[in-house]
Amino acid sequence: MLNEIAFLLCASIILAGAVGAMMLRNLVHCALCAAGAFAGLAAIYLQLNAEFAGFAQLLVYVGAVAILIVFTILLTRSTELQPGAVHHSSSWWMGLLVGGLVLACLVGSIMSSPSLVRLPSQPASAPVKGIGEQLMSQYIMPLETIGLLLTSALLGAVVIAVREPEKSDPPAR
Amino acid sequence: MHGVGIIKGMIETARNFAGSYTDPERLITVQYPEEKLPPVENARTIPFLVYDGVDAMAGLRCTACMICEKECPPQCIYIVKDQVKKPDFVGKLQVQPKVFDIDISVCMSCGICVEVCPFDAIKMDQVFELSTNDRFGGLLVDKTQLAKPNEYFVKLHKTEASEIDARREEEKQKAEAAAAAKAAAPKPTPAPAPAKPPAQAPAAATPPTPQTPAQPTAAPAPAK
Amino acid sequence: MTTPLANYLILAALLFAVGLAGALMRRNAVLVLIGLELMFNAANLNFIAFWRFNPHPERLTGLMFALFSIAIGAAEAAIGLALIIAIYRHRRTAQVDQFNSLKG
Amino acid sequence: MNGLDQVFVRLCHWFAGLFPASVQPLIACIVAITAIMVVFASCFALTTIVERKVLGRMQNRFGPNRVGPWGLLQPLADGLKMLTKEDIVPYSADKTVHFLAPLALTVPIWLAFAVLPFGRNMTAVNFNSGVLFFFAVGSASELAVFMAGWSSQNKYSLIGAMRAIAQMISYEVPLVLSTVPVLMLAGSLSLNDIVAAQGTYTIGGLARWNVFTPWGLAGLLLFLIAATAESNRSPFDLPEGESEIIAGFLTEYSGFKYALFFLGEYLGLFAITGLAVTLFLGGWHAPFQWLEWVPSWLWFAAKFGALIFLFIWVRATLPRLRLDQLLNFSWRFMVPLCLINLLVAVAWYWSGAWKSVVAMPVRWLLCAALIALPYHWLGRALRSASQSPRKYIYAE
Repeated sequence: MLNEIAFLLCASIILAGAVGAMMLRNLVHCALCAAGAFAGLAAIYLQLNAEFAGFAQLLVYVGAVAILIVFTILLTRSTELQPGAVHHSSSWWMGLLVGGLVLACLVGSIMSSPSLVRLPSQPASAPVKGIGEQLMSQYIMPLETIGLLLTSALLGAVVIAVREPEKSDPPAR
Repeated sequence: MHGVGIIKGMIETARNFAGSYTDPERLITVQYPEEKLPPVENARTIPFLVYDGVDAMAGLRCTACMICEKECPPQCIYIVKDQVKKPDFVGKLQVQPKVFDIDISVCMSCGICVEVCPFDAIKMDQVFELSTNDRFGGLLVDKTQLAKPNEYFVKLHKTEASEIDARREEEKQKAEAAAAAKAAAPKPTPAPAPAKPPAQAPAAATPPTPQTPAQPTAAPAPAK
Repeated sequence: MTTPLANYLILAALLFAVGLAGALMRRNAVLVLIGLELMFNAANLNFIAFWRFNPHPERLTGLMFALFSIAIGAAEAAIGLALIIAIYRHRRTAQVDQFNSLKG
Repeated sequence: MNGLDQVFVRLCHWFAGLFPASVQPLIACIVAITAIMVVFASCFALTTIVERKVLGRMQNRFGPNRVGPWGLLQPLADGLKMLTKEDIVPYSADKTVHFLAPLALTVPIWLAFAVLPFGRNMTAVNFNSGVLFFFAVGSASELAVFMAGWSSQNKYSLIGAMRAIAQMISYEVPLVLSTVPVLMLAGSLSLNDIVAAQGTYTIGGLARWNVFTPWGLAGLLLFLIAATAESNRSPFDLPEGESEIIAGFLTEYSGFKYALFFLGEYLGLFAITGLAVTLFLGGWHAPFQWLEWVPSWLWFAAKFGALIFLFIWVRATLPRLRLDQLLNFSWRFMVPLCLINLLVAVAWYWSGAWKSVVAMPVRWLLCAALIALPYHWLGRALRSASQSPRKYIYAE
């Protein structure tokens, strides 16, 4: 019972956050709603006994990605919406249609699958020790690749976003 | 080695911390309501009225000449002349103030009233704890509250007060000498009598012969 | 009483649909990126739910996939936002339908 | 175990025992939450007065001494003043976000206290990824600071928030990196295990705290510097540098919301200090074996108080950094040194197997040199970078 309530609470936070992030006019509000949705997802990971993933989600998405998003919003000055400005793309109905169709397909297939209504066979837990050991043995290649990817992403982001000095600009300090 | 400067700074603050407990000399803060610094002689806050003798209202030096009221930039002085005159320190009859009010919420402590007063009747005080809960009446002080004895003035501004006292003493002696001379002279013609006071000023430096006997008799009297 | 697996999957499907619709509907590039992140998260939720409900949870496969996917999501966000900032510098806009200089 | 050591645990069990068995876990939870909130809220009140007194003494002043005996009731007076003040929301502010920001700052920080072991058997929740939980909830405060700065619609607020976020992100990297050696050598992310790993004693009865090793000492210093920056305290108080940007992201806050921010900042400091005690100073363990009889929670409180005093001491000593100095210091000095410290910890671990009479001093010297030389070089590089003559862009 408590589990059900927790699930419903988290689910409503996630969905409200996601819908808000996609529907609101003010971009900073959108970003904050998205952060709320990410935090709700972290809570639902906790409810699924995946502590480590939940905390990683909170650390990465709420602590880093949300901050990056609000920084970008401020840097691109997109908050200053003119009163009559259109904030939907011209073919917005297409997006709604595609989203609805995808949802219908997914829900239809979930509902029609009989094996998915089952309950977990045993109380699962993911001890940090186990995760660490598997990361260092079975998943060592993906781990190294992720490390490489993150490093290159870090450098790449800096290279892309750094302001190239223009001729007219005074030399940087 | 890097970071040595930080450690030196930390040692300095630690020394301050320990020193403030062991060495009271370090704590230079004055704990104001309990302890107060003695006021310096040149401090000036608001005006007060000087009186001589024991009775404040009788000894008030103010002659209600209205100069200070007229000169006061924020116009915080309010004077009403009394019909009854009273003798001043030389015995001459002078007008006295019936009402002498200063609104110290308006007073800006410029001291112009003091500078213009020809009678040394108004001087600057050194009080500063003047706040009151009463917004309108409490800061409007009348002459009974303003009147303070000359000894108080001497205590506040010693140098200035001693000059003024010496001058007044001299004037008083001259006036007494004049009175004595007047009493001694058997009915002179009324004409030279008014002409005499202007002549007294130069006479003070070089005492004329007819006044010399009066001086030693008058001198001890005010000194008591 | 535990919530059945289907609930989590439907939640993930809803989240995915909202993210997809939003990414297609909105004009602002940052919001498109938020939509992509929501879809990413929906997939992560599926992975973790499947890990939790599978008969051998000690294998941690789904959890590992979700962890890697979180790391990739962070990298993707960093690169995506850097691209948006770079494009904004050149075109002075962050509206996706105005990035049309390749249109014939 | 003497009785005094477990007195709080027993009290909690006794109180929970008064209720039917089905709600006992819930009652125990509520008791733990209440205890943490009461203790640290009063700790907050005490720290404000102690900080002001100590700062005063270090500047040869008295500090507040008017309210109550020795000014001890000053926090009460401050609190009353804060709570009775008018709550002013700027006309152009984003009202909802402006309202939510102080809550978003304070609530996660309370959560962080859940994993700290305050004494033997005195941990509210024993997550097996406790350190990760701590940093995860700590990272939520950045968003709260942004919300506060942006919603106020005030230039100073926004500048302050941007500074705060740049600073928090930059210093979160060394903060996390400096804890990694501890986690590596303890082999666990659970704070209880980390404390247990420091619970043995060497010859002479000295405890095996992490701080008594070269990498532990360096780690503690790096951690404390990063913690100072994370909690926005002087000399890293740029986000609310009064002389530059009024009060930073707090500019438009008044009354109760301001008090909440104030509380949040101090709680953040307490949480991170508690983590430093747990990771490097042996948690609730006594420094010497013959001091074991002192209750464990008293040891935690003593170390906690000492570190808080250190923070106040640093605040009284050092002037505020410039923004470029701050970021350079993080990325050019702290982060490389943290990574090198990781290597030193590895060297320490491998050299632990040496069985010889001279092994101990050699091991010490090696590790100390491994950390001291990079410290020297990095410091020199940083100094030459930051002390180059100032270039004027437009004047020349």
